[in-house]
Amino acid sequence: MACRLCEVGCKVEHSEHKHVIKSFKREKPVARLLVEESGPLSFATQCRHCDEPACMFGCITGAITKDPETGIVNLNAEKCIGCWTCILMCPYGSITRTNGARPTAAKCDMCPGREVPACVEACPNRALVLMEDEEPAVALEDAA
Amino acid sequence: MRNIEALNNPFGDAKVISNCSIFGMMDRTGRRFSGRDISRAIANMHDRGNGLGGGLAVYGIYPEFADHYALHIMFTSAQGRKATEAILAANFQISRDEDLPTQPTAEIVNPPLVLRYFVKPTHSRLEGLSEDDFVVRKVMEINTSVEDSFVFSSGKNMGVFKGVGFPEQIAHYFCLEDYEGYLWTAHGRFPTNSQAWWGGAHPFSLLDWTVVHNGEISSYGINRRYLEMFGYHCTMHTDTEVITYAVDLLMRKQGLPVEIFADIVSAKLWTDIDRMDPESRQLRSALRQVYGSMLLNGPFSVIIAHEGEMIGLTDRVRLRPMVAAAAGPMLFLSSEEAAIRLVSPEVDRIWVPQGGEPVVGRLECTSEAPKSDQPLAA
Amino acid sequence: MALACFKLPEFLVERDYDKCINCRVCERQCGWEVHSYDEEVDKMFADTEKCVGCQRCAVMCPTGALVISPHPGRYREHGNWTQEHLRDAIRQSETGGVVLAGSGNDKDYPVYWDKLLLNASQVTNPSIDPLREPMELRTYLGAKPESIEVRDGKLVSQLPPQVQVETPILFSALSYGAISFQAQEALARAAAELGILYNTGEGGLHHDLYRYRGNTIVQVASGRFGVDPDYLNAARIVEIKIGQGAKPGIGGHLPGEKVVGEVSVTRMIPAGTDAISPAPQHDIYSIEDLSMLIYALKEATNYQKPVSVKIAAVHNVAAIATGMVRAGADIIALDGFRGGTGAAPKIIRDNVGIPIEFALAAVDTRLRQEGIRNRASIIAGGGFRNSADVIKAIALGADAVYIGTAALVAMGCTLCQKCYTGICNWGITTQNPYLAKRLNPEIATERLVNLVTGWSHEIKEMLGGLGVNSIESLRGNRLHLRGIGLTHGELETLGVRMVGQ
Amino acid sequence: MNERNNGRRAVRIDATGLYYRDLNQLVREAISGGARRIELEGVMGQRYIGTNVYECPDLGDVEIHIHGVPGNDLGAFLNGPRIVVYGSAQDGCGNTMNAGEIVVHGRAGDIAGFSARGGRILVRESAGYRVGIHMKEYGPHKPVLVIGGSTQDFLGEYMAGGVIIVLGLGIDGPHRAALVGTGMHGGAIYIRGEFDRDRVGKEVGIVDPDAADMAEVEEHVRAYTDNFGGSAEEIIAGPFSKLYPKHLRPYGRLYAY
Repeated sequence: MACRLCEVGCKVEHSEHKHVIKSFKREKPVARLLVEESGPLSFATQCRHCDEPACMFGCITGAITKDPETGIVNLNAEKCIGCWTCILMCPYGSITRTNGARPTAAKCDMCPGREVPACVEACPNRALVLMEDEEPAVALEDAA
Repeated sequence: MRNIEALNNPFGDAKVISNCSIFGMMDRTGRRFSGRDISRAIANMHDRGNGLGGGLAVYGIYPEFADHYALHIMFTSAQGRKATEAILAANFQISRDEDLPTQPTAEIVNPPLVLRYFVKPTHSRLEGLSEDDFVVRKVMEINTSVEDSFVFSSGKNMGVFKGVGFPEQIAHYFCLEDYEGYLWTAHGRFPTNSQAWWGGAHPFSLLDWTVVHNGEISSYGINRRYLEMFGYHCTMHTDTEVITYAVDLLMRKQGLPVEIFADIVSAKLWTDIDRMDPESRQLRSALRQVYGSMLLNGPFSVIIAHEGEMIGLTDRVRLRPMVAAAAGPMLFLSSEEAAIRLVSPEVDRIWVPQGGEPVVGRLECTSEAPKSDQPLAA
Repeated sequence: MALACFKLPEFLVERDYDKCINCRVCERQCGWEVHSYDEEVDKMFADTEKCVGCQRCAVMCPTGALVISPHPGRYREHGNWTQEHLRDAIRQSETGGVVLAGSGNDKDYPVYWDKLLLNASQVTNPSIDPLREPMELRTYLGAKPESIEVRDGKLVSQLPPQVQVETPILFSALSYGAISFQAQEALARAAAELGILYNTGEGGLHHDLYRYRGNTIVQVASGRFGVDPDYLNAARIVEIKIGQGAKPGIGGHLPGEKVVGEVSVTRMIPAGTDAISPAPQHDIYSIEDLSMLIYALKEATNYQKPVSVKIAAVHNVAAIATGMVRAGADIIALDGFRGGTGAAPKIIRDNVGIPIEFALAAVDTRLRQEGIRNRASIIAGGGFRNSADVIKAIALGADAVYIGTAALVAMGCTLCQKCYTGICNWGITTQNPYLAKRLNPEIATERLVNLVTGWSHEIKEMLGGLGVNSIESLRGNRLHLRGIGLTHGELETLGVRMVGQ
Repeated sequence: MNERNNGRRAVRIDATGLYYRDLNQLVREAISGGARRIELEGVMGQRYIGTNVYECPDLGDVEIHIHGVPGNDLGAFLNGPRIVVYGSAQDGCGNTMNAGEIVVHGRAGDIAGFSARGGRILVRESAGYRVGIHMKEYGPHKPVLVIGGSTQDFLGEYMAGGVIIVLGLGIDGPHRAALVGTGMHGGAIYIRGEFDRDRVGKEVGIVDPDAADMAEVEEHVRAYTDNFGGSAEEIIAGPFSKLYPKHLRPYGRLYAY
């Protein structure tokens, strides 16, 4: 419904202060997902954690890796030099840049340490739902 | 009847609501015919009523007592009868009194005792009143102050027969196939309350004026208060009673013709009045200014009858049905066409009167065409 | 619009700028365009005049920076000319129109539910613990015969159609068009989950909702929108709507701007035209006409469905209701003057009709006096706020209750009363797809189910306290009620004794 | 009694003295049993004829011929069959009708075609009050009501769609109906002959029909003359007036928002 509370949640989660007011007032946090809108239609775009991540193949410093266990595509800001190749490569436009003196690329990291990502938790309308990709498919097959 | 209110309105409602089917038929040459056909006709509209009230009025049935007031009185106790008969004896010469003939059936439960008295006012008791007014006064007296007695018919050479049941059952109960009259009206009632009482059925009557009515008058409260200024006691809490008194006040007492009566109770719309020629406008405006409290506002269709005349009238925006038909000397008025066709398959003309415009049938006026019709091929 | 608008704002929007993070959520959530962001000064502003006090922004603000309160700026206080009287007169002076309002009568009339107290068992009979012992709320709606015939241990009589509900709480008529599809779908889904019924109102039945036919009451009202044989036969109950508590005696106009897309398809009228529901049903001008329509509907559904007749609670409701039963109604639905609406002339909403408590008591009493109470079920509606209202209604004589406003509240409604505008920040009374999508039917269903489940549980607790384990032992059992602070006349009409008696 | 009639199974039912519920049940059973032409004799006031058959198969082929005067709500909720009445129809004929045709060789009562959404009603003579009230149309559903004579007041009140054609045949002088089309917000009313334009609702505009309008009128006039006789050409010669709604939203400005 395009309230963009997911963006707010994401910004706070990925801020230094992790406090909704302090983070916004003291920092210029960046959301790792973006709500696209066209008329009444709206949806959040964020990293798909692709099986074959174009961003990872494009990254010249090896800052982007895919966790073989969880499948999550991570971006190591320490290694990122801000060449923006990943941004160009991503077919979903899901990578953004941070603000600050040394901007780096930033993307969805599925909020490590949280049970559900901050964006999902922030969504008041259950438009964002955390689903394990494979398990439901298996469950469906079982049911059938 | 002193306890009339408790009987007719056991729950103390502001108004007793009911709706209905109506039928009227008249031979304008005065030929008398039996109640068989009207009984069939009203029975054909069975579903418009619910068996909690039915009745008929018939004119020309007592030719041998044509100059007597025929009082039909129901009694629910012997004391009531005694008290009423004392009043009658003191005020009238009673030429004959007898039980109304009945043929009891299973459908008719708990009938009251019903007698008829052919009477003439005792002249020394009139005290300057006309005979009619004297009879009205005595009927009102019995109906409001004597226990367990109710006069439900008090005209000359006519009679009302009514009770709780479907109208065809009431007709059968009172052996109406054995009577002959030149004008019959009938009513099948659909009251909302079940504690129906015999006196609460239609037709309502005063002297030889009778009314059968389908509808509910939303202006009842002010109609009633207006009539009360003229000495009418609205004891029945029904809008039909109000219509009956309106007829009595405006047509009998004030002598207004039926067309004017119609223009009072089904008043013309102001937008129509504004477009009339000055003379008509002046008349119609005056009627509304003077008789505004007698506008019967809300759905109704009624058949009003008295000696020699049958009048059909609906409200000004025609919210209740009425079909009229003429077949030779016969004039029919009905809630539904089928009922007419049942008793008179062939008709010369059949039409639906315009709202607020009366259909009038008069004795010996066979050639007069009701003025409000829309001519239609039969 | 007149040159000058003399109206004071009704609500004050206060923003704590220390908390505001300029996330603009409020701006995006307000269909009234109250909030806006000014880039130049990097600040959110509020146009207080536009605020209707629906509290959507305050609820959605992630930092709690917003407080919406009644505006402290007031016309000079006047005992007779209240702020509302002044405001309405000013509105009308500027438009020459009829003042509209949504929701139910908000005036300070006495609420008789709050003057009735329930009984509980002590010592002489045991109360029952519904957590471990059986407690039955199941109710059957429909006409019951005087008696049944049993031969050789087998039922011989055929009962008139009966509709089972698992708890005596039904969702009252909320038409698609007045409310969004999402909202109606949620009602249908919740009804199916709860084993109860929802009511389509007079807006037709959307083809996607035919799957909930087992839980549907379809309405036949004066506009006959969407009424065809399929529609009638999709229902468990067919309801003839004569009147509505919020606006007795008048019809309704669904404004053309709400007749869009699927609403037009479902109502079966062209998009953009007003959907006019005339004040009366033009085939019912009297009681025998009502009977005619009741039996027309029975014919059209082959006598398989109970026919309900819904009326507004008005002065002579008892006599009318007996007439309705005699006319063949299997269910009498009574809607009190606090019943809600999407749009009603405010003057009618606030001044016409009577409270449901009296209407219900009068009708139940009268039907019993007439010996015909069995011939129809009674559903009462009109401003039920909690389970106590419900159980008191059942003790007064209702078989079940209709809840409308309470269901809307479950879905998010805050009674801002602007339903008639087509703008609803909660996505309920709107056809604007941008606004409507914010009502997620899945969430709304859960919330509805929660509400009715919670109420039902409370009813079971109260029944247990009364020492009965089945709802029918309370139905019409007014000895379990006592009145407090009521006049003798009120007690008599309600048919309850005074506390302490 | 069953018989074959033009390859269609015909059934004759004597309705004399039958209660409507029993009569309608017989009709339903006959149609379910495959009858395609039902002859009802001696009908006198029985209600709801044609209402309860909606589930029967192939209703579009079914014809119900009524001899006598059917009762109120003839063809209420009708959904396909053709009903022919050799007599008059009472009040509520075609109430909330959805599809099918009702042909009345006589007059029709009040509210004929009330809330109809489809189908066609042809009335040879005149009709009563509030005829065609709240007729509506949607998509392919477009109800048509043709009245041979005239009607009484409130013709086409609240009309939201469909077509009403009033032919003015056999009436003396102008049409008398007042308050025509009050609240009208859809559809069209064609009136042949003179009428008092001041008595038409304020929401209604009056124009001369154009060629497309007349083509539509002609189609239904021909249906009228096919059923009842008479010269279609003579009738079509008019003069016709077309009444149309000035606004889709007659009450859009009634309220103070």
